[in-house]
Amino acid sequence: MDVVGLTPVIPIVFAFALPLFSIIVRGDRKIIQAYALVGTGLTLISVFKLFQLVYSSDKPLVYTFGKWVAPIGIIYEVDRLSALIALVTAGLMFLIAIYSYRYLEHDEGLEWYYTLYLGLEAGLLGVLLTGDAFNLFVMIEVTSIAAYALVAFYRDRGDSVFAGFKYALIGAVGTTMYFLALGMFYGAFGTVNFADLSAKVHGSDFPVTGSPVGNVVIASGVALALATWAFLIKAAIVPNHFWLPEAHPAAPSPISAVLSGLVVNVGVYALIRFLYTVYGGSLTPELAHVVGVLSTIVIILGAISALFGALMMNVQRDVKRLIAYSTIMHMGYLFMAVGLGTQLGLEAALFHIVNHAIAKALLFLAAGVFIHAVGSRNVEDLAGLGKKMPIATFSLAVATLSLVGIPPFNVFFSKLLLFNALMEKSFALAMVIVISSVIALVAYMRTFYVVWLGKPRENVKLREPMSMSLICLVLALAVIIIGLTAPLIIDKLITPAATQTLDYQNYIGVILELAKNLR
Amino acid sequence: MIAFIWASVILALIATIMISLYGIARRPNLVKKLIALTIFGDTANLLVVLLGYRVIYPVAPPVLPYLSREALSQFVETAVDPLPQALVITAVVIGMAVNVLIAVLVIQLYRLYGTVDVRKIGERLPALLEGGEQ
Amino acid sequence: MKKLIPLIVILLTIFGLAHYIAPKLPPQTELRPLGEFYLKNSYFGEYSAKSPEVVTSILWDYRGVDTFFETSVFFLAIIGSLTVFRLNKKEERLAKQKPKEFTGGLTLVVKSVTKIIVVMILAVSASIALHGHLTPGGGFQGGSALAVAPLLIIAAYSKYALEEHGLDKTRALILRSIGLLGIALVALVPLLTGGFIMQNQPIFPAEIKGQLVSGSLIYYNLFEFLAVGGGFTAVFLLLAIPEKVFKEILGVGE
Amino acid sequence: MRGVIPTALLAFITYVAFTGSIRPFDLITGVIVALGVGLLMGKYLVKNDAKALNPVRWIWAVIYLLWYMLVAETRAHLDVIVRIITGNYNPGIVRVPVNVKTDYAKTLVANSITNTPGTVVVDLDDDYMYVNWINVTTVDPEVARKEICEDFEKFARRIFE
Repeated sequence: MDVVGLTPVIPIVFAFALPLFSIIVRGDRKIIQAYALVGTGLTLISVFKLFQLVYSSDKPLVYTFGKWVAPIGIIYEVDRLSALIALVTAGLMFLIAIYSYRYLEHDEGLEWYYTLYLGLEAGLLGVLLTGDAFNLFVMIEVTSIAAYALVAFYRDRGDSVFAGFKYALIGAVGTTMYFLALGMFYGAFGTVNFADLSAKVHGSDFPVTGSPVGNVVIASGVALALATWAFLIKAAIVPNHFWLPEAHPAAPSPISAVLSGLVVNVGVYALIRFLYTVYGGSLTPELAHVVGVLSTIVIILGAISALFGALMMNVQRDVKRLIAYSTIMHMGYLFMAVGLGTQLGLEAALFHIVNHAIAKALLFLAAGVFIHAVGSRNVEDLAGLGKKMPIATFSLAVATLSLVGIPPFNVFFSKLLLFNALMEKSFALAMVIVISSVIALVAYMRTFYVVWLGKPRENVKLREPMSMSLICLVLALAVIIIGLTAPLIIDKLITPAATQTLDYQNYIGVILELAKNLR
Repeated sequence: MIAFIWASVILALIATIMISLYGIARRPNLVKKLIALTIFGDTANLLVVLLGYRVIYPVAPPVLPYLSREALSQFVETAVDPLPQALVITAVVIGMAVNVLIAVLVIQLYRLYGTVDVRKIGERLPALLEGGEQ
Repeated sequence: MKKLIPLIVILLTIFGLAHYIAPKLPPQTELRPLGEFYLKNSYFGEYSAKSPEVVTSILWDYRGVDTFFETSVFFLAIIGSLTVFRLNKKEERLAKQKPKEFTGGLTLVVKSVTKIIVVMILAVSASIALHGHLTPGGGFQGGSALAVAPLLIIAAYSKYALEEHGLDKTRALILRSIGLLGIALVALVPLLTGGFIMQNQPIFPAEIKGQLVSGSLIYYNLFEFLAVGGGFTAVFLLLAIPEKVFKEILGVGE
Repeated sequence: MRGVIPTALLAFITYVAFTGSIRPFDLITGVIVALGVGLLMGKYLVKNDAKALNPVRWIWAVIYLLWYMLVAETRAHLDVIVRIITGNYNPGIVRVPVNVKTDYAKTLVANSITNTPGTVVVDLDDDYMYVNWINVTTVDPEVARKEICEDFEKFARRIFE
């Protein structure tokens, strides 16, 4: 059972010790790299164990920190949804740590990089595992602050520092909004625990905290609006998207992969927790109205983001900026699916989170190989490199084809699910997916055409950096394998997870069982 | 009267939040943006602390005055809610950490550009579309 | 006058709205049940953290994980600052060299008063941290007070004096890492005896020879004190490096 | 090990005074903290342990405190009040020699001068102080010294030298 509680603690303890360790080894890069691999590797093992445990049990796993059960203490409550995303997160973080070493060979400060990197991983895992709304706030901040600093990693480049500044400013506004929302929740419900909140929303009492103390409907409306705004900022949905196209390209490529593949998921995941676990199922008419309005807004903003991201992709000359706009597009898809509030919508969102994380990380990493080689992010500068780096080009091809939704690759299947889920709601929403995909395809093909068939500017001698390309190859194979076994994965992993998340009574019941002896 | 003062305080805090959001969005000076952000964070914290306050007299801080069971019931009757305070301490430290990082970034921007005016920095940002150096 | 009008409008709006909503506001005279639970149980009872300071017992015991990761947020912020201001070994040596125009800090009066004040600040900050489980205050507050001592020395004597006498950025970072590892260690010790992470009672003794130490709370406060003090000191030392040196390192001219 | 005990004593007194209680817990932690602070800071604060712990000097310090607060301060206040009312003043900066050797004595003299109304030390070098004086009667350094700081120096020498 300890593995549940230990999972985010492992990377953060590794991060705590790294400054001391790097002083002891006098900043030897190889040893620091090995240390980072041990840290992320141990975390991966722990998460894998957790994943097995969760999928072999019917109920969500609970870890009570300091033996205090909810609502008096903080608990980690892990269901299959969290565990699946956590597995993808830990796996990608491990692979990207291998990739980073070669990518940062010309830069100083590897020890700081890995300290922040491990902190980022701890934050991401904490967000996924926690069962407490305030702890979610803290973990989002752990994730964010590491991300802000990593965006500004190239500290002597003005655009990086400025992007980091902008990201930090907007991010801080967002998290403070969420903190205010938590204040509202505590004020009305007298608790900040997810299970407890959910029980009160659905009209039943909880040990210790009893029944709600304030006006539930007004508080829910204001708090949900504030929280959703915060999550929209974190996930870069359209009116709040403007930091992302600057921040994600400005970071080193491995960090861009982490940011675009994993960190943006924080917003989606948190919204799923609120809309499906706390405010899921049957509600009183007033609350149902509040949640209904909110869902509609989320769906509309998601649709706008998808179209906007796809259109903006076509006017970019910076490769990483293009990919960043694609992230906005995919976040739009996810919010559309999350807003639906149906089982199919949740399944589609979950499968798309997984697929998008892997494919987008692969795309950034593959693009990073080229950027590392020529030292420029401009598409034209990358012209003609494709033939010299076959593995990276193959990976780039797989990633782009997958992300636009070409059949044998993984994203096609999640897009299919998304399409079906949205068809239940309306045809127009479903068409958003198709149209934006087609627009994105044009943008990707233009890039790909230049990289593969364009004329090289100068005759640069390049060799493919093996450690980086091999990571890309591994991820490309993962994309293909997930694509080929998609029906099986949906059947075995996605559907059980979605079913479990929708069953909020089970989520409450596990905690209630533990808390029933409290006075 | 007390209810009126209470309502005024809360509304004033909400007004402060609005003004600080305006400051974050519209002020061209990066340092002023940071100041507006700290005001925003602190106002949010104050609002949450006020949630735990009790409009009674006398009102006590949440620290047991004597270690005896007899004092406990009297203490529970007068003490304010400790949980919002604990949450706010956490939020204060987090807010301070973020502010430290932002201040450091502003200093670095000033070193690189010699200005903290966002419009001038925007003009001088290396034009990425022209093929910025990696 | 131009600035006065918006102010008056805002004030009038506030008071007008306040008049309107005041009767509808629920009177806030009762505790929420969860808050009452903490007040009743923090020292007495079977769900006790053995500390009369309820806020500290929530911070480091009932909701300890929050505080653990809050410390990590602060840690990452400081590491982020170090990342942005990072120096390699050569630049570090450059930053430690006194510039030619350096004359040795403020006058004698300030220097000798600073010496005495620093001793008093160290004592006071330790008192704040060590009584965190009994009175308001604790590790973070004590650590912040602790960091004032090096800050004063930097102001009165210069950062070079601090570095010559052994407190440079590396040492401050070591102090910080030790503090954080101590916190992690105290959090993980209960696992050895079959408890939960961050468990306090009954694994740590609440009293040592009749003196109330509130189990793990005093250890957390002590380590947090070191960690925060070290972290702030590292940032202050970085900020005290003359701008000229940084501009040379970054290659941006005057 | 120079200066550990006097510094520890200062830290301990501060610790207990700040804590405001003398339960065994406070005393034990106080001793530990004081020893730590003493070991850390002692060698910078104190040059000579015997001098710092000499009770005669401490008695002189107490006498000085009483004399300063009751006599010197009152005298200076009255003087300034009279000058304010009558408008009889002639401000200026004069150079005054310092006749004490050690750093602490200089600090004490300078701070004493600054703290009494009518005189402010604006700068200090090895031999001279520069005093902003409300009524400059003389620019001769030796005479000015007699008027401004002779008493303070006498006590400072007894306490610190």
